[in-house]
Amino acid sequence: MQRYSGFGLVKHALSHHENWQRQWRNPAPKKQYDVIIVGGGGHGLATAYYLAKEHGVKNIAVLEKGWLGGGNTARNTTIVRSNYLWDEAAALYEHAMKLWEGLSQDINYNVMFSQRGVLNLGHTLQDMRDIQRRVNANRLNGIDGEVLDAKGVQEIVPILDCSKRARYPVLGASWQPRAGVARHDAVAWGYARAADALGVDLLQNTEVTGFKIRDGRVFGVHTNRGDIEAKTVGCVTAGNSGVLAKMAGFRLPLESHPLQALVSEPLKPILDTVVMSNHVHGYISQSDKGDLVIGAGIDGYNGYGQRGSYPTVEHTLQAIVEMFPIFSRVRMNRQWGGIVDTCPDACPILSKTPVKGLFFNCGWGTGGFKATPGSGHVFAASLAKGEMHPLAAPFSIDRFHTGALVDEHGAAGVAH
Amino acid sequence: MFQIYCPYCEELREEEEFHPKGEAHIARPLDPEACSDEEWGDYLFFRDNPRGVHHELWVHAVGCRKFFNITRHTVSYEILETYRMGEQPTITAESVSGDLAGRESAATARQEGVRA
Amino acid sequence: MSNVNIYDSRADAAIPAESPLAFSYHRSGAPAAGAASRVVLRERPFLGHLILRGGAIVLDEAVRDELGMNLPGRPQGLVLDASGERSIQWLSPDEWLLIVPGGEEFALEGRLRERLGDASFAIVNVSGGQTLLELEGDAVPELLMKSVIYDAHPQHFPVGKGVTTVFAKTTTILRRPDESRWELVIRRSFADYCYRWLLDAGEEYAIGVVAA
Amino acid sequence: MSQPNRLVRGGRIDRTRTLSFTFNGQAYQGHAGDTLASALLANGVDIVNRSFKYSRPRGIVAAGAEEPNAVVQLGASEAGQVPNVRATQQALFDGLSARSTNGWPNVQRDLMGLVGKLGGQFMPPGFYYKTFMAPASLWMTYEKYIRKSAGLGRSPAEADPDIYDHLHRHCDVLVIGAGPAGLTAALAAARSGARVILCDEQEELGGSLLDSRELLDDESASEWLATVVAELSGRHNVTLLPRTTANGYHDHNFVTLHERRTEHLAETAPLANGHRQVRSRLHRVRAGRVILATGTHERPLVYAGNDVPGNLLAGAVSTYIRRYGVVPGQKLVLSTSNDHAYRAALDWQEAGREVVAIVDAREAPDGELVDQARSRGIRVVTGSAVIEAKGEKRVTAARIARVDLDRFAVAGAVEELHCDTIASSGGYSPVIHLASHTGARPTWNDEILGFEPSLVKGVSATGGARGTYALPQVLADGAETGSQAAVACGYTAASVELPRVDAIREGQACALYQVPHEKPTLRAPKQFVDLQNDVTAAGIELATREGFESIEHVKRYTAMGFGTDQGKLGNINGMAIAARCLGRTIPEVGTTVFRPNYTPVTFGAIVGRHCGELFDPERYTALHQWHVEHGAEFEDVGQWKRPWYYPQRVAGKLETMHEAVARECRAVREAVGILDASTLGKIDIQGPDAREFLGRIYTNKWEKLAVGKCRYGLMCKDDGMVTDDGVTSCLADNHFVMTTTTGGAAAILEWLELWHQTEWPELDVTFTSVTDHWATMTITGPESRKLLAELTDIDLDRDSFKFMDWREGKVAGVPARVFRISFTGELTFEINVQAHYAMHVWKALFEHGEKYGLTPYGTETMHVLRAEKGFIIVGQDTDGSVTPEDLGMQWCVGYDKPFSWIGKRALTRSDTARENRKQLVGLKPKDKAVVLEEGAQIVLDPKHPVPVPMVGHVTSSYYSPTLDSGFALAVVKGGHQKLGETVYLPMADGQVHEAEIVSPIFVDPKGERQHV
Repeated sequence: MQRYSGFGLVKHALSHHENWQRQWRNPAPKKQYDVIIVGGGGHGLATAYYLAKEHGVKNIAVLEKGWLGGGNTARNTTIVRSNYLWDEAAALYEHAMKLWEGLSQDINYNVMFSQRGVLNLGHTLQDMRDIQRRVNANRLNGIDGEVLDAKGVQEIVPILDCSKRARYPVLGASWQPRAGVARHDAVAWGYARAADALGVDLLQNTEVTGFKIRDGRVFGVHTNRGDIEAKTVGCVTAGNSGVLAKMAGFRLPLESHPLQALVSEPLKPILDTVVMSNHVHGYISQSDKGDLVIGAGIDGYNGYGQRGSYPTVEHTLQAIVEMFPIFSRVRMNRQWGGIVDTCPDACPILSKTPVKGLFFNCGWGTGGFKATPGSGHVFAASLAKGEMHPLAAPFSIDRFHTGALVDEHGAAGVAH
Repeated sequence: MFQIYCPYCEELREEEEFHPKGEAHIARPLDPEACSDEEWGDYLFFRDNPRGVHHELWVHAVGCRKFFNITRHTVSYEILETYRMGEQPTITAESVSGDLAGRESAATARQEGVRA
Repeated sequence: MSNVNIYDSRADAAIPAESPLAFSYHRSGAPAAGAASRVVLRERPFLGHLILRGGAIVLDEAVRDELGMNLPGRPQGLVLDASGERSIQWLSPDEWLLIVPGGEEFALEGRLRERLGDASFAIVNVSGGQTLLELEGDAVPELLMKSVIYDAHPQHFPVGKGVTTVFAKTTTILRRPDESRWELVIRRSFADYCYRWLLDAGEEYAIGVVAA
Repeated sequence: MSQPNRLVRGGRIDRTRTLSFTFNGQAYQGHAGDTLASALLANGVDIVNRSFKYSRPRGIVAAGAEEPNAVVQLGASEAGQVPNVRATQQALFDGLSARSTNGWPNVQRDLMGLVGKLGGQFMPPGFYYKTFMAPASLWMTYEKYIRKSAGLGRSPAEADPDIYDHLHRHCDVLVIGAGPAGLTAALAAARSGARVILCDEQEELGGSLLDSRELLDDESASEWLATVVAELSGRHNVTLLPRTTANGYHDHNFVTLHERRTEHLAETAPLANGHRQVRSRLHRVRAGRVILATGTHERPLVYAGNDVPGNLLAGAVSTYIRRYGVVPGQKLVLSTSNDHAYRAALDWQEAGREVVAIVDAREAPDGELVDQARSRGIRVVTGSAVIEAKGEKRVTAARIARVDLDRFAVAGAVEELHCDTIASSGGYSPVIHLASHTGARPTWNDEILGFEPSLVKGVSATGGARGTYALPQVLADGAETGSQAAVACGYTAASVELPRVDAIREGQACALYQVPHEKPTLRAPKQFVDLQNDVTAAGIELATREGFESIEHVKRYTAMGFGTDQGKLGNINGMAIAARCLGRTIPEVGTTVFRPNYTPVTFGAIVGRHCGELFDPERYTALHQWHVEHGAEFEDVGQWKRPWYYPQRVAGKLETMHEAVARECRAVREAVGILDASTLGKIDIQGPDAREFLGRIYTNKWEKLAVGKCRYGLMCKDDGMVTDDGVTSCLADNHFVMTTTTGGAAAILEWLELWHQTEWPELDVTFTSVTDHWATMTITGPESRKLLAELTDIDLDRDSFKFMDWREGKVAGVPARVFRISFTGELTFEINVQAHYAMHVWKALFEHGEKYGLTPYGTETMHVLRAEKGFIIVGQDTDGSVTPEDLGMQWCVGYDKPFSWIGKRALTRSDTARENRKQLVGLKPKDKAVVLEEGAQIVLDPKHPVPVPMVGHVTSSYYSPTLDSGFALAVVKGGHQKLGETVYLPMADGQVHEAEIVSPIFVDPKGERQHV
């Protein structure tokens, strides 16, 4: 792998950029791999990378039906944080956070991880109770965070309307300084390049059309480019998990919903942190390019159309202008939608399945992007060992039968 | 944004008057005590979640307050029919597999379009 | 249906009653209607509002006998009696809204109950929980376009129609009792919000209010 | 002041109205009818901005929505600032003030330009992914500088003084675009009687007719246009919306139209007839049929130096001359791949300026316009193209050469033509944005060299939007499409007589996107594809070399198409370049799908009236005015405003919440307090099966509840988790009234309907909300009976009106239902009256209550009092993961009810039946002065290293004036078995509180006080 550096850039510039190498190969599929990862998004590519790097698995393929990083990796609002309420979720997200903190250097690709801090606003007394509960839990779990009152919030975000005039005045917030945003596409590309350099075959335009299963054990997949064999198959296909599960003959406890986002036109720097409000329902940050990146709520119906309903966007902008009245004359440039696989407890599924050798990593709902490195890391370990990694174990499908849900929206209501 | 034919109001109404309530035809087991934990979990949480023709329960919340069913394509979002509680759909994934298969694959193909 | 509690919750006329908009008049005032007013809003408070539940066939005869009106059997139907003071509106296949002059509702409920006997039905008095606003003026259709998501174009919304729909961020029952008049039935706790909305949205039409 | 480029006559501007404006602080003049862009060009302003990445000087390129460069900051006042206004779409008004968004110290002499010039080579696409990684700690610093140099305009720093609104429109036929096709479409539909909306983004209707050369019925196009517009505006069934952009096409023919109502008048909306008017309005249209008559966008050619000011689209040149009477230069070179663009040269010459040459990439162009040009003596160079524009701040020359399009190479000697303007045209792209907003994938058509829309149900395209370009056909196509749409909506087709138009014969265009240069693309001077994002042909080539083969990867890696113009000019050229680099055809590389919005929309317009005090309804009880007048602080509970506490002025000082609550609590425990409980949800339940239904929906038993009695009930979801609670009373054998939590009222009514309608329709029962009908006043405390007795005819004797009974009677002369239930543990009467009379009763209670010390209390005191009794608040002491058993409320669970009620089965699942679940307990702080923090986590070993195992948390915590101590409710793992044990609560400030696990009932554990 050609190493990237400022010095290298200068060298390439002097040769008119004619000597840059491909960031990844475009190989033909082999007949057989040790492990197949279905899904070439951030999570799938991270899984492949860590499998190759940390578990010495050399013969890996990532099967992507479209283009790498073209699903939710390309469509989210790029927020990274780990201040989850329950021990199990907090441990998983904090694991991811620690990996984020060295990720650019690890994969030699600047993912522009910007630890500019995330505020989760509270507007009601119950919001504040929930915030205190969560921050107290975070602290005892070793996750940074503090509870701010309205004055403290105002100091961090002077342009936020913290007055009592607001319909739902800001009473305070939780503040996680290590949280922030990252450049979403770069995460997929960086992992892809790093995985490719370790020999992983990244097979784009390769769609899985079925599983080869015998005696309850998987031994390969059917694809539009022919059959490919492997004794271990990991599915990391947000937005398609239910479809793949059906191919393998079982159902999942999840539904796929549209989740919308939008951006403003680029503006000069005006907002230096991420601000999220669950109560009035909007969250916002400013990208390095200057766009205000705004996340909307989930539409209540199932939808694979990568678009949702317009009122959802309207409600979100109402919330944004309620919080930031100065943005009223700013203009919305573009909106889009992703497909989020949501579980009843707003927590993911990292699990074995009724089919031996077939593993699923799905159901991240609105929390997928921020977990990318952690998800890939523990899923890789699980695939390598055939047993779920301890951080992944609480997220088994079984919990929907035993009742051991990890209810992240029940109390925290901040599963974004 | 959808425009939904309410089978009770007998006219097309705006989506904002309705609430989606998940997959249709999830019947509560008649004898819950006879269910295993697995069966009960399946009833509570496990869903078909199809990419394609889907039967779902909606309520005309700001309107006649009646629950009813919609058969809708989850990629094109086309509403194929709406029908009252207690009725069965006349259009299903199987019944339209020929007719819709083309439409669905076209719809699936759309996913890979370039986004401006 | 027997074995229910029916109760006249209306007090003697001597007891002061407050309309759901009392606080709103106090706080937001009531701009006077003038020659330039293209919308005039008038509250008709303290009417008798009854919710009637049951099968259409069962209820139709009773309603006709007691009120001299046909029960509107078709969706979105609204029927008024000759005086225009009493109305009955389809809300759902088994639910109607009866509005009568204030004070008539208890006796009417009693007569209907008696006539319906053991049939399957229900009547609920909701008079204290809602109020009726009348809108008149040439800009009413446009004001409605700003406020409700339902198509209130006269071509689509003829006289004799009524719907439950979204009004701004709450709900309303919108009715068209005659050519010149529109009615909104709104819930008490949302009344102030609706009032403020109408004044704000109606400002460009110089909306005037005839306070109750 | 002179406008050097303004023609003496011609155009649709009003020369009698001169308007003054400033740009970058310099004063200029223009005329009514100008856009800011046409006025700037009239004044000879070449540089309007600096580019985003390389800080290169940029001028106006286009005349409409596709303009990438002339993006300015508008506004003289702070509150009137509007970032990123496209000068080509901003009507000029007197006093307009605009600035460039980039350039330091100014756009003319920009220092960053030097950086761009010297450093441009070091900023290939994706350079930031490859750099700024070491040391890791410095990234936040690098980022600060990157952010500073990015962005276009700036946000206002003050709140918006303007207002906005929405109109919910419905129509049969929505026609988008009022050019020739849209006009005849609207006319045909309107004459059939259909309800028609015709909108157009420009200041006036007409589209291409506004600068057309063609004669219609032997008259200028504007005559015909005026006639048609007059007919349309005279029809009742037609709504005409100029200055209105269709921005988003959504499912089932829902279209958002953004109407700019005052942006052409002033930067903030002026008053109209003394009333505020909205600055802009969003029309939310539901249409039976949608007709896209959105026309085309011209594609510029991609050649070296094509971004230097003075490079314009050929069509824009015509528009500025014919519509605005502005010639944007002196000497023109036209580079084209088609006949249509020849109009620019003809117009230029007719304006009295010099056409240096027309450079046509085709070997043998032969259309009528080509002949005209030649016959007028214009030099036409064939088989050639402009390969490079020279100049820095303005074009000084065009380098032209023969080009071999098959081999993508310059095939002959280069000639340098002196000129100050280069117009280019690489063909036309149908404007298909709206058609693809719901995911439909456009298809490439080799004949028109463009993407055609694929249309979903209910949508049609007409005219240029579907690749029909010749005016006679466009007019006919529009009329036919309009007629069909009306017929589809149930109307009868009406006839539309079309004007006679002499068709201009045009020859076949050739496919030309990037023009070859003598040097290979990576070494040639920059050839811009996306001007706003500084994306070059070399950048695209580099991306493909680096393995970005999907067009989506190319776009994301180079940022092509991600600007505020959304790639209207550049996307197809970029695709063509990627295709060439990859050795594929355009359709093989992919397609182009757009997202809303077509052009950016003000947040304010999308928000409409739903902001400020109308952001969300405030729900009030019938007693709200009293609360306001008595100084209540309010708590938001759902949408309700509930009195939180009533601070009194004591010795000239307003009480703190702590003081007020202590006083209110004492009043209840020692005398009598009153609470406005009207917000509790109330559901009237009637029917012979009402009792059966209650038994299925509640956890406890209902079959024996007698008339006149009340009972507390707990509701679960079918996963066994508590979801609501409240008291339900038996009014008659077939008649109950249920109360729900304040926040849960609507959801619980829907929940009851859900079960009734979907699972148990055979049960004869109905549910009706009576929340608003009844006002509820709770008087509670030892003196409450005495107080009530003064006002009621109800027998309040403790033996005839027992705890958990209800009675009917008059209170203060008003018919009332009085419930003897208690949420405080004290003797309590909940008085329910029809809400119209609530104020009367409430005031009467105060008239009589003063002597008993009647004290109004709010939700905070209510919380303290109920917590002292161990009564839960669903949503505070529960969180969706708590069962009735976890709450220790087995007394409220009917294990042996015959029907397996909602939630029962789930209780025996292995995890739900597990011991050591988190269970509700009381916590007594060891230090009674301590009020534990709500949300504090509970641990057994505070010295345990991080992560510290947590066993539960505090759900409710208050100071109790009765106990003179802090106390709390909490959930603790296995708590029911741990009474008496000590737990620890480590806090953020390092303190560790100690507390003892106790029963959650702190006051009157035997419940005697409520029975008195």
